[in-house]
Amino acid sequence: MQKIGVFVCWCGSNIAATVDVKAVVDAVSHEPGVVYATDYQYMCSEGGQSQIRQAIKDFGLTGIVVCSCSPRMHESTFRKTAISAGLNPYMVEIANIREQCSWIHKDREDATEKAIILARTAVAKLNLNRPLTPGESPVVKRALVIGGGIAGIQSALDIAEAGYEVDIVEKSPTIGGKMAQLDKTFPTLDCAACILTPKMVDAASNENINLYTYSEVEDVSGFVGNFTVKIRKKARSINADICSGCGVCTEKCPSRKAKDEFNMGLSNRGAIYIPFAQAIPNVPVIDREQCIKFKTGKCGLCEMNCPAGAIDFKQQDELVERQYGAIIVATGFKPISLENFDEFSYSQCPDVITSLELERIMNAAGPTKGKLLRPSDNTPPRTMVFVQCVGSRDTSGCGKTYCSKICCMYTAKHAMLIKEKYPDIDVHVFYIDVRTPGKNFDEFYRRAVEEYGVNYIKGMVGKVAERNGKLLVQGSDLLADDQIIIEADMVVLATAIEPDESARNLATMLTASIDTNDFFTEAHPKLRPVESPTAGVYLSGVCQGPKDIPETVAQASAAAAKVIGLLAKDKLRSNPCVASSNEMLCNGCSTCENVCPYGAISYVSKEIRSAGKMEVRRVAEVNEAICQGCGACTVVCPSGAMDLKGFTNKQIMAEVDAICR
Amino acid sequence: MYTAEREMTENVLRISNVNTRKCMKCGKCSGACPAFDKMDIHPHQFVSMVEKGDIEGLMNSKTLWSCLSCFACVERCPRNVEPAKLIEAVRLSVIRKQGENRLKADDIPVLLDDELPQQAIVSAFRKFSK
Amino acid sequence: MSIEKTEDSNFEPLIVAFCCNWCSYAGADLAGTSRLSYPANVKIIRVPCSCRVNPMFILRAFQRGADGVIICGCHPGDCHYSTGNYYARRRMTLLFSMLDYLGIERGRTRVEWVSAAEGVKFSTVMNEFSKTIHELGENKKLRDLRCKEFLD
Amino acid sequence: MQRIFGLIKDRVGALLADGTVDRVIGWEKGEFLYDHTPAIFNAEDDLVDLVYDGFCASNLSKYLIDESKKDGKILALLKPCDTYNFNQLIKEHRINRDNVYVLGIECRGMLDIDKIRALGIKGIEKVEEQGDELYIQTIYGDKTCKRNEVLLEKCINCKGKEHVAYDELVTSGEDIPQVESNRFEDVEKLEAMTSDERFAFWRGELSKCIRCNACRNVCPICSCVECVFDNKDSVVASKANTDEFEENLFHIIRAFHVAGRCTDCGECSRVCPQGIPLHLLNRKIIKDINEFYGEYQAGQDTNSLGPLTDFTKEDVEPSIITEKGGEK
Repeated sequence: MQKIGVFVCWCGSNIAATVDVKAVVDAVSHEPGVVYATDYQYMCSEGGQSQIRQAIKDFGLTGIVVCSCSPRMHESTFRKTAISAGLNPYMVEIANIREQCSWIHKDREDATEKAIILARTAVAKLNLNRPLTPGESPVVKRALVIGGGIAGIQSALDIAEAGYEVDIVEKSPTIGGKMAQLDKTFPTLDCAACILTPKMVDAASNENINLYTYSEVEDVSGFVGNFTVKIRKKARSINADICSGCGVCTEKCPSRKAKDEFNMGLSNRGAIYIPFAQAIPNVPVIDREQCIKFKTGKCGLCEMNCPAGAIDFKQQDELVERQYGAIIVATGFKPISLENFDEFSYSQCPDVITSLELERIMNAAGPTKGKLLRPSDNTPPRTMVFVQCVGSRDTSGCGKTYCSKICCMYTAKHAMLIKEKYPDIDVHVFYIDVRTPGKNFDEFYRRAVEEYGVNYIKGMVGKVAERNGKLLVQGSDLLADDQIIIEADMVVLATAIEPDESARNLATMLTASIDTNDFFTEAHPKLRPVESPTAGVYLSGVCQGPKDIPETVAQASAAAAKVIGLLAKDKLRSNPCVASSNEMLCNGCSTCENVCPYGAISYVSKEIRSAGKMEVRRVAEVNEAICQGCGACTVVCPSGAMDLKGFTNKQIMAEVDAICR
Repeated sequence: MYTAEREMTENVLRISNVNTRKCMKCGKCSGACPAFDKMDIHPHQFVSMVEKGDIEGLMNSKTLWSCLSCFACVERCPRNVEPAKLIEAVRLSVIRKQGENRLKADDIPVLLDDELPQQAIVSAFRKFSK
Repeated sequence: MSIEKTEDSNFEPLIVAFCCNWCSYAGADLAGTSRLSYPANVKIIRVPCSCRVNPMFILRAFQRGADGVIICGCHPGDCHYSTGNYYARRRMTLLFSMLDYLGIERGRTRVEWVSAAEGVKFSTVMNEFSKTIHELGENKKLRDLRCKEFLD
Repeated sequence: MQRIFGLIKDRVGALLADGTVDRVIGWEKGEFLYDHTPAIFNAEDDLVDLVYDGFCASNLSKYLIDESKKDGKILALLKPCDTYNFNQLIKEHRINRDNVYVLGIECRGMLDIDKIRALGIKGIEKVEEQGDELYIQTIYGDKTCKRNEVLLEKCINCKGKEHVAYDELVTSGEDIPQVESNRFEDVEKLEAMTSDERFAFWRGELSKCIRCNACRNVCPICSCVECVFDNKDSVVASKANTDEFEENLFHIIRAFHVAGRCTDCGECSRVCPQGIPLHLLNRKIIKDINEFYGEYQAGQDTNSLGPLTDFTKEDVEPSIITEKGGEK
């Protein structure tokens, strides 16, 4: 039989005002198992806690019941008190006689009687408590970063800096992500490549970082501290070790029809190509749909001309399986498709382009070698119109309901760069609101207006139509309460951004929660923005929500700090109130396995002695590190073999009996 | 206090089933409106006027009858505000005040002329048949 | 039984509430901190998730003298364990249908989804439920379903 | 029934002889002509005791749980309704599939001896089955009756003549008329009653229970390694009749343990010595599952998720019961 001490708190007057504390102490002292009962003004105070410690020593208590405020307030406090007095922290039960009794019942007699019943229930439960020790699971000292953009690279660099091994998995042939496609970056107008490529080179040369480019995550299993991930290294058809990156093959390749994804389809590329000059790793890849050798078996010019003989048409995909302690999602974003926005006739007129396409046109390594030319006839434009919020802040279902956050700034950047290089071009910007909420952001936008004379029009474009080579942009000018038509040479749409298409099934693989816009949901929007509710999964960059490069880098380092904090531990303590199966009663029927949301239950065949002889039986086994203790399995188990520590069937039945006695 | 104006606004909102508060004042409706120049009050102003309760102003405006009911503003509005329906509702309020002056179906052929686009005929019929 | 159960109006129903730790228990706490009142005869048992409530607990409560049992959980979709309340929803629907089939008054059992922010809803639900049980009177049927005599 | 029995006997004999199976589970004569009991035949010449006629209602799939654990292959004679239980037990990994050779045997519907007696036919010595006619020799002379008049409750509501699991089928080729019936008729009748009438009905029925556990011991699904009612430190069990809980609510708890897994094979009602219509409890849950979550027949396949271990985001709310209206 247990030796239980009951400590009833006054909580100043919060409890004592409507509950006769002395009566509770008196009533509960007759309960079976109770050897000591007392009350005190503030149980959670130092004085109260020392009283508990003293009582544990004096009476050799095996368990304590504290009748006080909600366990969600001070359960951890009283568990620490128990530990300091040498008592197992899970031999502590709390009776909530404040939020669920004294504060809601005005009648003193009712409140006291209910407090007695609640105290009796807690004692009944404690009688059946058993000491529990939190389980421990090892931590694999390696992190995985999914996505090789600036977010992934920054996180990887920080983790490698702390001395831990990091793998970056990037699905395109090179790391660098969207930032590599940009020309200049706001608000400082420094060139994207200049600040990105050094970090890419660091990532490639850092001995703690392994790059898996042209690879995708295929399967994730396991749990925090011990993830098992299968990575598919897609076949480049080039032996990366021998290839020197000279690029001769890319020039010799006859198949020129493929659209260059890096240049947003504004120029073509060969079937064998290196995405851009500073690509890391600087190894080409063969696009098997375009390659004549793969389609018809003829050609093979690249193989003939390759000085190093690195071309290998027989190369197959490779499946790699590795263990990780933590996973950072850095899958980034892409502009939305504009098929629902025919009013801008994006697909009909080549001169109506998205901002990312404009980045490539203005980029020195871009299709026009940096000269601002109209894609239709390669002539310099005289008038340009920028349209903001295309597809953003749209609840009509065609676009996205949220504000994409970065368009106002990059449009101001574009306008300023164009006016600086070609002062005689008229630049108009149709805007709803200009949102510049950052350090030096608004000053940057005002420079575009005041120094460079960009014409900002408060209003929206209703229609863009092509008439004899010119684009007629019809829009409203709300301040002038007028409808204006601008004859433009080029129209740039500030398109909304959405998460990368790989986000949805990656979330299911990681059992990480994801919202209706496919952004990963953070554990807490304000207090835990870089963690996913799924333990061990961290979020870095736009996969968690629209953000610009400064914020992405900040979040990348934050996620890295969290991962370093996790990898620094050798062991992870897990919640001890988890399910456990009694192998003598288990039918091995897999019903519990079907309802477990975390896949924590697996089946093994075990030698069991039953009815005098040894018998091999299929029994359930709970992985205590993954199980979160929800209890779904305990109810579907007909024989009661599966039970939940801390909330066992007998404990809850005892509570029900104590209440209904 | 519950003035007649308040009641009329309630009426317009009920008939049109439009929630004027959803409008974010982007002006795309005015940008897309083909009859913009013939209007004294422009589409983006319908919504704010109804919001303010100034139905009177809309009733006496030229816009009420120059709106083609082509629904371009409804099609292009990013917030599903449907400004054209407000015009229809205000038209109803006007017609209900004036009493009966229906246009019979068989009166129409004589009023037609060939250049009128199909859409204009439909919206004319709807306008005058109320 | 501590207090004598009498037939007339001052009958005090005994209600057992199973509240899930993450949402409805927190909702109950919020009702407390906002000093909203509901009858004292509602006693709350904390369970990790609404899917932890085994029909046996509910039948035990009724058989041991409870007059009403209410199960509170997170709103479907918000469950801390992602799918717990979906299973609970199915199981409770079948259980309530079975109890009704056996002739137990339909109002005696109830499921309510209460989030951690819905203190007001928690107290209104408890007040409503307590009133319904008060109207239904004392639970005799489930106490003696198999015994021959009937506690008239 | 004679023709099919002959075919079965030959086929079983052949399979035993050529070693595909080591032993056979079937039925042998019981003490009376109507209570054939399951039996295991290890050699060909034991087959002389094998019988198969209108009184082999018992469901052999339950025995396969233990039998399939032993080494060697066992041939099981399974009627169509038994194969549903067989599938359900395969799904729950209780039967080792490769140790069982399922011989699906044709079934015209099994007879209920009480119904025969209720027709006033006493002193039965022999029953001859010719298609739909029964020629019964009694000490008071020969009597005849229609087969469909004396079918077991579970055969009136037969779930269909196709086997859902078999390695080989033995059929006589005759077409067997499918008895038209509304399986949920009795459940609907009960549902139509007022709650007090229903309570009186169930109190009357369940208080007849003498806790002989026949229903639990015959139910193929209710076959836990150690049943919660036998396990002394489970929350429920109490051998001595000290605690009303177990007494009152044994049936509801058992109904819930098999909910979503019960194939409605009707054995529990057939074997109940007190004649309690226990199948009406399970059938009510099946009717609810069909109504709320879509048609589901346990044992139809061996991989689908049972209704209580599955969910959809759009399931009905439990309040659908409490607001069903009608008398409280």
